[in-house]
Amino acid sequence: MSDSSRRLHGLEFFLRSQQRPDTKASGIHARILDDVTHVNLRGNSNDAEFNRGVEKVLGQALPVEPNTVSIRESHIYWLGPDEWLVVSKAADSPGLATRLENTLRNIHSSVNDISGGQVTFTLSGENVERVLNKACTIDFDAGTFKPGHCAQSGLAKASVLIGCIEQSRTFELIVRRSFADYVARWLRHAARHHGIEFR
Amino acid sequence: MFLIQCPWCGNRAETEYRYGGEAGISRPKDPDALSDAEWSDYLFYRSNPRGAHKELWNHAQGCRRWFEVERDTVSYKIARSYKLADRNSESGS
Amino acid sequence: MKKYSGLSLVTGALRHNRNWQPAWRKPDPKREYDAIIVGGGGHGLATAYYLAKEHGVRNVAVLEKGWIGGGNTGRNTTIVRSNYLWTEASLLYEKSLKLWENLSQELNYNVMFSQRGVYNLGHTLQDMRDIERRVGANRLNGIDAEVVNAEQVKQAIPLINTSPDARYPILGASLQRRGGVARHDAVAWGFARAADALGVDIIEQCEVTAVNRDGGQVTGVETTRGRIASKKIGVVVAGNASVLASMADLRLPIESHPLQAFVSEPLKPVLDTVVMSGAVHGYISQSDKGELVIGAGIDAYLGYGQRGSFQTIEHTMEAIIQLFPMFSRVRMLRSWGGIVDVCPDACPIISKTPVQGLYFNCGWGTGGFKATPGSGWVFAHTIAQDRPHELNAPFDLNRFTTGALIDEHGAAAVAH
Amino acid sequence: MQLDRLKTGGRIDRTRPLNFRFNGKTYSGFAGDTLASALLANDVALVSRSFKLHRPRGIVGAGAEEPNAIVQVGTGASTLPNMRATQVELYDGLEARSTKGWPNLRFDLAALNDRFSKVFGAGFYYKTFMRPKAFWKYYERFIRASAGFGIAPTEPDPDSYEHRNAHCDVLVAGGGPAGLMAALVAARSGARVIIADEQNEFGGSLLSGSESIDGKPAAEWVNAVIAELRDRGNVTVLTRSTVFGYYDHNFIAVAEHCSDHKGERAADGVRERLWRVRADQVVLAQGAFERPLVFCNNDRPGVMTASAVSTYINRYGVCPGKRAVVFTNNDSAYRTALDLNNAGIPVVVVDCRKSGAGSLGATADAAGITVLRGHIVSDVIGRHRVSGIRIARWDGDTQSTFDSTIRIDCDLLAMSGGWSPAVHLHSQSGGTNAWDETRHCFVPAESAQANVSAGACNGHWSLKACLQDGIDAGAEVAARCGLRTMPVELPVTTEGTDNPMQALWRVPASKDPDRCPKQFIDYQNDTSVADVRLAAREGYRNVEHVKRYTALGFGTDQGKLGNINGMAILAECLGKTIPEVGTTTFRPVYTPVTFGLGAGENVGELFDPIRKTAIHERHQAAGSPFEVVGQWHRPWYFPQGGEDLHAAVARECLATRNSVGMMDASTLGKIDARGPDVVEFLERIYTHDVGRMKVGRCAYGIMLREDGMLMDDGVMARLGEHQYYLTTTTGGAANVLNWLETWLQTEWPELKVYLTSLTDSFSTIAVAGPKSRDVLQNAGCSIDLGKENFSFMSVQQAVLAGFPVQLFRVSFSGELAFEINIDSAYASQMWQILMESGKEFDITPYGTETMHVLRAEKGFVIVGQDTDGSVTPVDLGMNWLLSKNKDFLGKRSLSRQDCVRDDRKQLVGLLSVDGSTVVPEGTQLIEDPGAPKPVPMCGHVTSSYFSATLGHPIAMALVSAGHRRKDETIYAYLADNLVVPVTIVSPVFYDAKGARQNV
Repeated sequence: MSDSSRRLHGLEFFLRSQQRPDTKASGIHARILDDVTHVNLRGNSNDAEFNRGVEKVLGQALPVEPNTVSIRESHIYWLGPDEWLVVSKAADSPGLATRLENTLRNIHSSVNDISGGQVTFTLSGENVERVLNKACTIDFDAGTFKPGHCAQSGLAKASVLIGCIEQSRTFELIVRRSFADYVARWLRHAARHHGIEFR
Repeated sequence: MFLIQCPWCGNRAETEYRYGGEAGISRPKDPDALSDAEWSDYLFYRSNPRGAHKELWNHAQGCRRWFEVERDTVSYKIARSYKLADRNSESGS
Repeated sequence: MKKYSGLSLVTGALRHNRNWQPAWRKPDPKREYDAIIVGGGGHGLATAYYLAKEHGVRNVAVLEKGWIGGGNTGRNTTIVRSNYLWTEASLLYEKSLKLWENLSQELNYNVMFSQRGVYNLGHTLQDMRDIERRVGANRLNGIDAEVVNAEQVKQAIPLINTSPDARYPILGASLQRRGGVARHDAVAWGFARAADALGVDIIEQCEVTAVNRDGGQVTGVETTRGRIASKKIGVVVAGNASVLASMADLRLPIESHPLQAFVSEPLKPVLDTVVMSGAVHGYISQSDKGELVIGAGIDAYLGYGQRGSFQTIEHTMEAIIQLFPMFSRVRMLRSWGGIVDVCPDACPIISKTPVQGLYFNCGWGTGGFKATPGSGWVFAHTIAQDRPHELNAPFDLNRFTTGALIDEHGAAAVAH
Repeated sequence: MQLDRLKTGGRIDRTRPLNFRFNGKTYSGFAGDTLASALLANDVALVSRSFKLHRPRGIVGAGAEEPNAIVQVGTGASTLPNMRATQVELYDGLEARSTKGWPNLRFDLAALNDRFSKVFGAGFYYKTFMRPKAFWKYYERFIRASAGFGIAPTEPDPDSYEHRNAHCDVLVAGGGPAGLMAALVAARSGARVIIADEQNEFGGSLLSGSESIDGKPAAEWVNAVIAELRDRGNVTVLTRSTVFGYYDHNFIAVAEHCSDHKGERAADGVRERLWRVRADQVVLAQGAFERPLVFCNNDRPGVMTASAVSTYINRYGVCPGKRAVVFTNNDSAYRTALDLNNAGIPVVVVDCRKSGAGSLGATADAAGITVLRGHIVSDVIGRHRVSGIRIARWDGDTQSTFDSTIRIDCDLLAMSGGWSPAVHLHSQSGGTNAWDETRHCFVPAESAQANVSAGACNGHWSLKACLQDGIDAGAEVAARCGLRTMPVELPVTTEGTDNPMQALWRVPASKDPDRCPKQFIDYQNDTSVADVRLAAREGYRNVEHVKRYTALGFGTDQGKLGNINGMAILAECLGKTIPEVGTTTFRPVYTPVTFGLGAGENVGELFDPIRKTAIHERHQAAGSPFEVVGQWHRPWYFPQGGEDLHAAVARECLATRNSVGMMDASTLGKIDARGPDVVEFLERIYTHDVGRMKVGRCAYGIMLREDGMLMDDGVMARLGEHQYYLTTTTGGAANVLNWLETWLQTEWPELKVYLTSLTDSFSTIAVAGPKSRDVLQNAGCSIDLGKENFSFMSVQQAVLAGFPVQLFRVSFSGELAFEINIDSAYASQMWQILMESGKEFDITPYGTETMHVLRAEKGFVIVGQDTDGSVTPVDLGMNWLLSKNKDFLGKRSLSRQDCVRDDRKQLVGLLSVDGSTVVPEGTQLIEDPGAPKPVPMCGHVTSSYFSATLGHPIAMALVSAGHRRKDETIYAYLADNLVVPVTIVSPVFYDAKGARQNV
């Protein structure tokens, strides 16, 4: 049952079905990440105890500035005044939610491992902003949307979370699992003139 | 397409928001104490003004917070938007 | 009233068209009237006409703040049908449809009522359940209606996309053959001309600024053209209903929203009927001038601006292309917006009010045009008799207190 | 042979000849031509017929204002209706034709209409076609057939469109002298600038003239400016891009035409791109439109606006005639006279002003051009082409008539009635306009949004003034953006002095306006002075009434050419001033845009997302058709062999009842609710006593809207003292979460509760049937599934087949059943494992249809199918769910007068008396089949199936007072007036005791 114990992001079929693009024309590289842990965290960031607890487990502080993502071992996205998304690829990340929950047991907070419910793309290539701006109203101007910047918005007809995670204009695009197939198809279509390759 | 300022996320396009109707319609504390007429006033009747209007918007595709907006229903100009917590203060922008 | 006819056109031509009389006079307001209708849209003018014709109340003034027919009457997509779900609604709209069928002759003004049929498409199993339910109700109410399948839809509308692979495939539709479209401006002008001929004063550029009361009884209105007295005032001002209500210290269960529409450039005939789809949110017909007339969705926010947001137009274009992929290359010529007065149950209020002598006719939302003659007919009865006709009795304000709503949109499909 | 092509000049590329066809005939032009300029070069004067009277028409203008040259371009799927020849760039092989005129353009039978034009006056159709009533549909068929211009394609659009959202500090609409200057100033100040121009190259009016800037030809200056703008990193330069819409909060829509100039189809890339721009500031610089003069037969082919003539000469190297007359009431047309003269065309100027022109007048005299001052053109001779005109001396009295006229032979008449700023976008944005008495035009007054008008579009005619206005506008908007503006100096131009224009709205004729030959105001719709006068005579006096009654300005040019003349002439015959009459509304769009542009890429499969469960691919592989439920695709049934829906469903039902079935229930909404106040919170939302639930227990719960109507239902589980797991209907998931959040945030912020959606994170597999327990055991389950340890309506954590899962012992089928909630990342594997573990019991996957039948046999409702927005829980017989001990949302409404009526429609079961008819869902129910119409209805069928388990049809219905009418017979009204009797029974058809699920 080794194979069937692998985590599936749901786009395996989509990846198999894509015809190989001639890579020279691939202006955009889209990677669909495997085995990423997503933890949805809610709590009161004015509560020092809560912050301490979180920092103890995550090793990094929660971003309290809207539209920002703290990029360290984990990517911690600000989702709202009392809500964060922790995205981690660390080996021990599957236990993250439990560790957080145990630490925050006596504090009014909410921890949910939603890894199975989200799909993470990384998008890179010089035309990424252009493609995103076809169907997203966020201003991705390099001057304003720098690494550490993120935004929740709409991409075409799906709700998405987009973060700039590297100087090299690399973006993390996070969507709900049931919309991932749609978003992947949209990307494939919208970026066709730039050439897009999914991995 | 409106440009609405979310008190947390800043200026965003209207398409990110959900309109929530007239602000300040609070649920009666003791519904059973109300007559059918009073209850229906809470349920259905709205001021629907031509001009200045305080209304609720929710940043549905963003931080999912509800907040209040003062908007002119004719010019559609937005005077200010603010957190529900700041309802009675003059803060917000 | 000089009769219109083919012959009158010829004699007119021989006289270089100098013999034509004004379709309606431009009188100055009198001091007092037996009844005042506030609002010179189709509904208001129809009300005045039927007051004079059916109830002999001829000392009537219609007060219009701008130009008659300039509100939603001149801004809608002119669809006329009566295939509503609930009996209360369908009987009211059917009364209207019956009046439409003789309106040109009755008014001696060609309102170009064109019964080219109305298709309401079904895209999901629940849509089809609702269609089955609505059509059955219509037939039992003596209203023509049928359920048709996708093939029949394709036959009637060759260009429509009935592919099963469509994002929202067409499973079938309801069809009302007696439904259709009309020339919206002509409806206002026709009623104005006919009402004027019966003695009704149509007073344009006359905005009501206050409603005068003596205790619980209305006594008249203040206007930009002076004070006008009357013991009966019928208010039928669509999107501005709440504004007028507040002048009489009344509140209404109504919200005013922008509703947009647009037309394409004129094309040779490509669409012979009216197509409506709830699931993909679009409705479309082709006018006699050749323009595709398309209704967009309602904007969510309150709006008196007679304009809406562009993304609403975009969504409608997507919907139209879903149904008619070839219209992708057709161009939008003009778009505009109206102010629709929306009730919680998507049904109108045609009612007396707590103020004696003050009557309101509003809340037609997106569906008012089709009701124009019927609305005027029952409202005239309500004003003249000081009690509602049985057709509009269910549309009393009181229903919001008792809870006896006639929930047209509540009855619409909900995905499960 | 391009007869009218000048030997030299123009911005066309004479080294690149292009062939094209018009009305079946082949012609040639050059790269850089428009279809219009190429047709004129080939001496094609007659290009179309008018809408109503079918009068022969030629090209009048040179741009967006063109009302006559409306042609069909391209063929087959890529054909384009209603294209303005003046805006169609020529490409090799272009195929165009006029769509008016039968049997052909030159001999058009419908031209008879013109003979009877007085019968077909304004609004004639309102006055006739009424009798006999039945004939209207025939009249109308004829009217429709003769209406319309273009022909819509009949095949799907082969091209694609896209959107681009953009943000900038300054958007400049229009790339003429003013726009370029504004953009330059703003750009140098460091602003993010987007400059868009509808033409294929920048320069605007400069492209049509022969002015020089800084001592060099204007074109060189334009190139220099564009070069600098392109070099700067902060400027987006867009050609062939029309700013067509100005919406609220400075949202601007721009249509970029990417491929129409290259060929019929967008070979690669997209055909059009919609720029959705959010601009901090906007500079409006779209220039002005020259007005025609309104004289008799002013619509004859060969009558053009003066600026158009200059454009064809200077930009395209084409002269539209051999002998020309220029008729004007202002100075600008003298430039056209000089252009004609320089091109070697004999020209006479007819100027209505006794004084004639200023310095340009002197120049004309010096050039030896005959200028007839104080004269007017009274009539035009020639039908398919101007052959001459009649002129008369005029003393300035607009009401005068005369008969002594002189004939001048000519084949080209260039006219200028003055200029109208293109205030369209300014007006769209909510700005007001003011009538300028000296310039005789509407100019922008108050702005309603953050914009500035500049140049001709702000009422400035001279090049110098436009450049200066552009500089000022650029500085103004840069400053508003908080930028320090860099000084830009005014380029050097040569300026003369102009004499004031003389207002001449309707040119006097030999007869009075009602009897003289037609004087056209709106060419396309054949609206003449007589029509406007008729409208006014009949009481259609408001400018909007006149517009709608005469169709003035309703053409595809939206009145760009004729509207101001029309309003002025209306003012004249009403004895009002023009500002009193006012303008009609300037509606979006500035020029027409395709539906495809608006839809962009949201077409086909991308029209709306298809939401898929984690197990979707397996269902697809199993050959299941999908049911569309909201955005979700759910497996409908799993046909085997050639099974149809009914066969498959019957098999699936029996398998589940007798052994075990399995379904993908992942689309159910799932919400984690926790916090110290979660019980209090849920008590207010749900109708039952939530707090009484023990940890580890499940309960069925419903929530109501505040009006008391059922909103949603689902199973909730209490996972901890302060933690609940809520499930919702598939369609309700988003609404419910939003509903809960709304109450928490807006009404009860004091409650400490956090909500998190888990809908996508966990997938749900329902295993139902007597053998379901065995299947789970086979798969290897970490907990004892026996009744004692794991009783009905309870929840437990477990490890199933090695995967952590949450096991619910709930049942929507009435059988022993388990709902397995598993991390979606493993759901697909789990499905496969269960299929294998269930093999020995012949485990049967089933879809939504079987699920519906199984639950109907048990009388379970489906919100949205058995209910609509008008059903209370009492109607459904759910009183047992309504707590007496607390308030909850909607409770108060249930005691309203109408909600306590005892004849409300209530949920019941139905059995068809014949035991065989499956009554269609939605069928209406009646008491008396014999009743006359309107027949009173007592309810309708909400669910109806053939129950394979029971061997007969079953149905659920909402029936008036149904709860107290058990065993009564009513009638189902089928299509074709067929009526079948049905008996009212309990909605629970199977295992009423509920024994089977509780084992």
